[in-house]
Amino acid sequence: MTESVLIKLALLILFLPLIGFIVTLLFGKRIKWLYWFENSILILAFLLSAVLAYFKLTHFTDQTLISEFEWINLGSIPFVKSIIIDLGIMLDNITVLMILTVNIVSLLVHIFSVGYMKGDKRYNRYFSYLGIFTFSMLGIVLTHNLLMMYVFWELVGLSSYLLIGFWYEKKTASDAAKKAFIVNRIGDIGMFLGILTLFLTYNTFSFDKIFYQISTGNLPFGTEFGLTVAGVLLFCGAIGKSAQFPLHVWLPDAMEGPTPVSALIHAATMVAAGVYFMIRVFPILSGDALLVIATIGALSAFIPATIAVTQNDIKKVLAYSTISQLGYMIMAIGVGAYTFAFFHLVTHAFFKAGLFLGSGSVIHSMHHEQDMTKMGGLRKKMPLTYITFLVASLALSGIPFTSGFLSKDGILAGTFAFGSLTGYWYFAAVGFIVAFLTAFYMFRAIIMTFHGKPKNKEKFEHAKESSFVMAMPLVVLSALSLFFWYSLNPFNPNEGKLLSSWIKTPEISVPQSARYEFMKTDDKIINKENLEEVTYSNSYTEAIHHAHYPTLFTSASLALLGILFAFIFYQWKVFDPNKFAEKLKPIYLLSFNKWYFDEIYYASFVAGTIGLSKIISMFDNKFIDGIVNGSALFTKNFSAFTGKFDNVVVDGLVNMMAYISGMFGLFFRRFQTGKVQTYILFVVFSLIILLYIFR
Amino acid sequence: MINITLYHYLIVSSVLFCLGIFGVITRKNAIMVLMGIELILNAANINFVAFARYGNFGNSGQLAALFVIILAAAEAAIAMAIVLNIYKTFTNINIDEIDTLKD
Amino acid sequence: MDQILNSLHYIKPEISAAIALSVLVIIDLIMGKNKKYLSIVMILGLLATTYFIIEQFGNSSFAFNSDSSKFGLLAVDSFGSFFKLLIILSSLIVVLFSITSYEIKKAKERLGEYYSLIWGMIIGMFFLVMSADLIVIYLALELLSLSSYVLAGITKDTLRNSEASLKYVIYGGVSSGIMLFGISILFGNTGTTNIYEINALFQTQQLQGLVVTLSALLIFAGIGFKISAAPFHFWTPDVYEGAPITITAYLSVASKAAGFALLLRFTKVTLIDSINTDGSWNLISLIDWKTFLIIISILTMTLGNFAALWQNNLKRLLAYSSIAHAGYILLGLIALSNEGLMAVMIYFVIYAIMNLGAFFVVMLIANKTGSEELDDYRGLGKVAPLLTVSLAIFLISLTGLPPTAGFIAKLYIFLALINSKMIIVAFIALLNTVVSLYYYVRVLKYMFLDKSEKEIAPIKINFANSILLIVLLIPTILLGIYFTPLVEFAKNSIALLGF
Amino acid sequence: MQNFPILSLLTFLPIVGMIFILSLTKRQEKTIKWITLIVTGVQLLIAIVILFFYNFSMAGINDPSSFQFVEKFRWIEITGLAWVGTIKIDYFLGIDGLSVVLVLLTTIVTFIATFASWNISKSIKGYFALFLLLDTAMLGVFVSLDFFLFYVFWELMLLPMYFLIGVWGGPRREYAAIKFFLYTLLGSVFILLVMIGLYFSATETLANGSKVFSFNILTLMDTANYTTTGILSPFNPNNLRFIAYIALFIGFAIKIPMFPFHTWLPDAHVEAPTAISVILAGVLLKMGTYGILRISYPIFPDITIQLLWYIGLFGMINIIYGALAAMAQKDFKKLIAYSSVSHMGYVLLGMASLTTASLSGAVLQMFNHGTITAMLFIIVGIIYDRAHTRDMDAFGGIANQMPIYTGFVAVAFFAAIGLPGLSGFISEALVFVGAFSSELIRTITIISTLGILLGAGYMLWAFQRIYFGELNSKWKELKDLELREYFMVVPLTLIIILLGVYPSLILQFMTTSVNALVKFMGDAQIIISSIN
Repeated sequence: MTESVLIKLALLILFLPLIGFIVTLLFGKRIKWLYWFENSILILAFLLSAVLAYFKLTHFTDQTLISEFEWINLGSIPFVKSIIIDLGIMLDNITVLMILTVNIVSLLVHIFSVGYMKGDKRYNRYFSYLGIFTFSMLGIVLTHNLLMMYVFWELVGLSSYLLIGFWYEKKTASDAAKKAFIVNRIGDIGMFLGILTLFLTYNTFSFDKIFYQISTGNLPFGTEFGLTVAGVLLFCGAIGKSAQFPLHVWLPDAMEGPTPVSALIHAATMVAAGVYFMIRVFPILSGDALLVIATIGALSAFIPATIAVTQNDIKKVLAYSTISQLGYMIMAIGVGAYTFAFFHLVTHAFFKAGLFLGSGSVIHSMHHEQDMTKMGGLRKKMPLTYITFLVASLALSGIPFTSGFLSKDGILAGTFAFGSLTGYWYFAAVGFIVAFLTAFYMFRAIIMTFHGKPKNKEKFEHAKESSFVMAMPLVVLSALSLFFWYSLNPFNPNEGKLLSSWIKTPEISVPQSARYEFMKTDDKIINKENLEEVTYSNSYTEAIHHAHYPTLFTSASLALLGILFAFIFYQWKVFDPNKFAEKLKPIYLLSFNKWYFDEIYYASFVAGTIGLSKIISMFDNKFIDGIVNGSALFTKNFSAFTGKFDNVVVDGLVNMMAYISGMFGLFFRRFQTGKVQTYILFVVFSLIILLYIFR
Repeated sequence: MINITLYHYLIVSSVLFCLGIFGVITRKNAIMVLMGIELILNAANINFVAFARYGNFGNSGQLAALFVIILAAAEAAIAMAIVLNIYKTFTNINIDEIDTLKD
Repeated sequence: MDQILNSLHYIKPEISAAIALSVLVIIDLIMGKNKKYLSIVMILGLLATTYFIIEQFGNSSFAFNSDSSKFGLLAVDSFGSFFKLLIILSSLIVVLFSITSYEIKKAKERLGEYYSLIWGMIIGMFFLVMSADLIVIYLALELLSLSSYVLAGITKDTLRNSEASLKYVIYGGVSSGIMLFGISILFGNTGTTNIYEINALFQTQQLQGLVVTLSALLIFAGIGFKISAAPFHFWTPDVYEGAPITITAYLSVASKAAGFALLLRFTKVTLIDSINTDGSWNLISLIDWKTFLIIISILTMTLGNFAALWQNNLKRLLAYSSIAHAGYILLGLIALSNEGLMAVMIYFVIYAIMNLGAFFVVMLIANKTGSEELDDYRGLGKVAPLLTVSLAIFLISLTGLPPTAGFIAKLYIFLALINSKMIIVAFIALLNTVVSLYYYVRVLKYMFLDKSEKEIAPIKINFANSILLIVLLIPTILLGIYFTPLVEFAKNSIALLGF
Repeated sequence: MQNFPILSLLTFLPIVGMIFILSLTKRQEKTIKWITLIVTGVQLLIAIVILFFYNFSMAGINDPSSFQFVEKFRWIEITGLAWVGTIKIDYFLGIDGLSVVLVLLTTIVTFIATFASWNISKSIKGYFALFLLLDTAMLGVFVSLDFFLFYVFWELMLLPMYFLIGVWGGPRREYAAIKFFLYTLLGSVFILLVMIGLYFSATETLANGSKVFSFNILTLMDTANYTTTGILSPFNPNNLRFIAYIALFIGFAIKIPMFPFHTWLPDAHVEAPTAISVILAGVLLKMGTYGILRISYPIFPDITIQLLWYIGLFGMINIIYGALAAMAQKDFKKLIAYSSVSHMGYVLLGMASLTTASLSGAVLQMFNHGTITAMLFIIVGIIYDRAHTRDMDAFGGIANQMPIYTGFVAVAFFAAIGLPGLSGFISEALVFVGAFSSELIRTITIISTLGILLGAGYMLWAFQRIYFGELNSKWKELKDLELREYFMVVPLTLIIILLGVYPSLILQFMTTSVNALVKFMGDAQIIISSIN
């Protein structure tokens, strides 16, 4: 295994799903079994990525492999340097781990879909869309430059559009698809501008070259503020794609797509691309930019968590939970807990995919019923689904011995340490509150779905455990939600290989003065033996270390408390949740109506744009054209006056120039009376006037 | 006895010219209009002769007047023929009723 | 007397024309009712005259000098020959038109008169373009006018025909009367009627500005009547509409050309002060002739174009269009340079071809349908493709769109204008072109885009007419693509006697 | 190859075809169509041959020696005019990186438009004759290097277009046709004035040493050729260069069409038959921007640089205004027409920053917009042929009825939105990259990025309304694509995808020239500013 073989392997993994997409799309209509082609390609891709990950992590642990080629060369440019745009891929540990994650989830979702989508009239088309998605997602993961990042960023947007709108006969589905695409575009504009800013300064899109330039002190527009602006602009892309506040509104609607799609795209992988992107550009994020990111992350963690508490649609609950968890990761990046952000990304991918597939299993067996108030008691009918769902929920809630516990604890420790170092304690506060809320709404969902008595007898009778193809992915994913894959010590994630040797906090390129205080290099002590991991500085590492056990205890307790509350309200019915809601009506309504984001956006932006476009269109027809066309009213009156005019108007003489011309013409016609004496009179008059002028 | 100078002639010719124009514009009868034209031509003739006489320009003025008189006759003949033709088709020679050709 | 005899060879073309006229009259008398050969005699006469014009080309001399003066009554020069050639060419084409014209056929018994009167016009025009004396100008103008008054009413049997004739004669009579009065005033102040001598006086003596202005204006009334420049144009639409199409075409081309030749000569000879090396002219300061012409020109083209927007009779539309073209041609004069003069000459050749072509098609269509109303042109594109496509090309050329000859004509006018730094005028003229597009294209719209409500029979034309049409069509397109010969010709013809 | 008059062959081949067609009788409809197809096909081949022999390293722009496939001979020469000197006009053809791309575009679009014309049923002979005449005019504009010749071709295009819209168009065709005609003629009036003004301002030295006025565009670019008194000469302190520039710009802007001169476009598009819409949007609109790049920019570098901000501003207005106007449309074709307004805005924006990236982007955007919009109009045509309506609200669920068609629609729509991987993205991105790097128009560029969002908005909305949702039972009979339609959409789709993945295929032709243009603009501006 040499480097070039690894690169070729990575490229193969990248393009395999594309081949699957093309073949399945073109011939899927004729050849019914073609979805197996797509599936086997995914199996192959998964195996290859496992091989790739193994060799990269073992043989080239500390190396970053880059391969690029010249894509566009604008020649020798006068006054400036040359502009050469390279495309290429980069392999580091994060990349291979991410590839592996994507391929695992993608493969499992493929397999699950074989059962779930059975009987759909566009069965093969569905798989081809999954293929293009996988391709685009791998592209995001593999790229070594911002341009390709943007390209694949848009392509996942496209596949998301296609898959959300897969059942386009439903208006809600096509609406949701459109909404997802457009809302994402808002973020993309920011990201695009950010990329432009960087390209303007560095004339390159490649990460490594940009990082190097920044580390030499060459900043966008020459100021640290420019760097911050660039960072925040790039982050806009993540806001859109990772459905962060205030652009989170598309994700709940995106649940109109088939459930496996929700699992793959809108929970595990694509929405995490925003986080991944932030991880990629982390070295250039200045302190101010990070603070913005952390704030957005905190808001996104908190608001959806409060909404999830009152939702009745099982997928909506999971969707809001996804936003909330993504908020966690974003917040983690903002507070500098780089490694935990990625770690949570991976663990979340598995358990959230598990949850979605589990809910898919439920929905499938309930004949596409998603409303939890109509479920209940499914525990007996679907034990396997129940258990896997439970395990994944525990992981999501951050209960010890799960992967979620490890990663979430790390993030909370990061916020805690951040608070202690900078005084911004509210990130930690938000983190803990959300941990409580998460546990509460997840177990509310479990209880409403699986516990208690069935609310809809008829559907309940028909419900049955899912087939093997659907059950198997659930089992795998719930297994991946347990702690031992990541660290053998269930209470300390740093003991696993993943965090101790594979994922390293990168070198920061930002100038010292623009960093957080605790990220400055002069504080650094290279003393590997004392600590599991060396991050930016001694103080930060120390602070995290100290925060570890307090947060561990607090978060576990809060999660358990949340579970307890859920049981109190929904299982044991000590308090009637409805009455409780009645008492807190304003808050309940706010949460139930998703903080009215959709309504506000619709009333302001959507209606505003459409209104503006109508005005412009009117303006175009009536005014701009009117300037040339002459006012309609006047034309009408005039045509009545002359009679003939109307004919000519209908003939096409409606524009103002011709209109004025017509007036002129009519004016001149007046002189042509047909009486020769009048003519002579005119001649004599004109002569007198001319004589007067030229006397 | 007043001395008749060039200016007297010029005044006469100007009056004649104006009368001619006036006649052309106001008369209804085509014949009268043609007479107006003759007046205009004769006003010019008076000018030619008077200028030649008073300005010592030789006999070119008189010559010009002769030509004009001949042409006036020719023009009158042609015009009369045309008026005759009009009378045949319109059965009147009232000039302001002949206005079928107009915008 | 010697002088007169010596000068006779300068007027060979005119003599030839006069002889041809006599022969025609005699043959008409001899043959009586048989009019078959008249056209052939006419054409032969025209060809003979053409020969003498070409023979004379390049001569440059005064003819019929008075004893005391070095200037003569006539100025024989290339400029005059150019216009004579143009006139004879258009006469030839119009005679060919006349052979098939339904209107003329109806008045067959008057064919002899018809051709003789055309000869009368030709002789008048010949003298007009070469005259150097105001009295000769007046005489030639009257000869031209008197013939055309009769020609306008030659068919007699239609109402509008007679009306056109009457209006023409009254309007023309008054105009020439006014002109004559102007000439008499100028004569009174200068003591001469020779324009060269008048020019010499203008340059040396202090004359009263008002008198010069008055006489110039009055003289222009006569010229303006001939070239139908606003505000002396009023007769044009009515007479054009009323007269037979052949005569309308002839008036719009030949008579106008003669009028313009006169105007050019009058301006360049009488009112000139000096000529710069770059070919631009300085006029005498007694009268602001340039501004005057600018006003007349813009007024003429604007009025012509805008009034044409409303016309539903194609003849009348072309009448207004010819008024507008007079305005464009005046632009060439406004440039007050040899270049402008050349532009005018180029314009005239092209204008003659395309305008005659347009009238020819209108005539051929009218021969069949008996109408020139636009409404009757609906859907003609289907039944008469050759005719309508030709008309389309002529009209496009009249608009001045490349690659037709009309564009070249306009191009040279604008080249001259802009070289004289008259950009605003050029701009107004170009905007006028845009307006003109509308009414020309309206004809195309009726022919090609609209559908006829009634069934129209296909219009067939005979072989000779197709040939004639194509002969007119070819230069209309070819001169738009390769115009060197034309420009060379015009370049060699701008030599006015004395300059 | 460089000596063979290949450009003349390319340009005048359609005229030969036209003469052939005119000599046929009306009944030989098949033959007429096939002649047209063969002519346009051969043209495409010739264009490919030209590409094959094209030398990437030769720049063109202002250097006569580095133009390729040059044909130059004296067309009109009149000597011995004492007062103005010799009058001469050259027949001067040649291509460089700017034109070669558009020549290729023209041949592709015309070839495809021939297929789109296949179902024309009314007076076929006239239609194809005019079609070929139009073809000649379009190519002529792109290959001529003499202003006079350029102008002749420019105007030659109007009449066929008038008839093609006016005779074969929709219900309000006459109105649309005359509007198009008057508008564009008004524009050309401005161009003509400036052309003549330029003619009298610069001289060219002939072989015998005499100086003559010149219409040669390349001569006009060189400041050294200007006379001291010419009205458009920089040496003349009272020159009218500024006014002339504005006039010339308006002349070209009408064709682009730039706000506020765009109102002819929606009408013309809506009424024109499909093939003509394809040509109109695919090629004709490019003439405006090409004219600006070929003539306005290098001849008036000083004024250009003064006015760059305004050009950018109008680009921005075009982008946003066009997008918003498109959003309000109910007529499918009108929506596409307004999207053209928006997309041409990117070209203007790209031209407003004199950087290689944005100029390359602008030229590439011309090409890409040509192919994408051509495809969009074909798409409209396909559905209109079947359903006989273009009201988007009347549709719905077409995706189920015509899945293959919808697939192609998706490609075209997403290309128009600027989805990466499809050609539209590259050009827009290059435009933005370049425009953003120009400090002068940075704010404008940032606002213009809204166009990306609005573009997605109206396109996806239209897509949803027409193709998604339950199938309206009215459209149960609609058939999917037929063979002829595959011939139109498949090549365009391939081009769109290919250029999206590997834009250098087209970019390589223009980079040298674009760089030369950028360099020339900078140098010339310095020279001219040193004069004043």
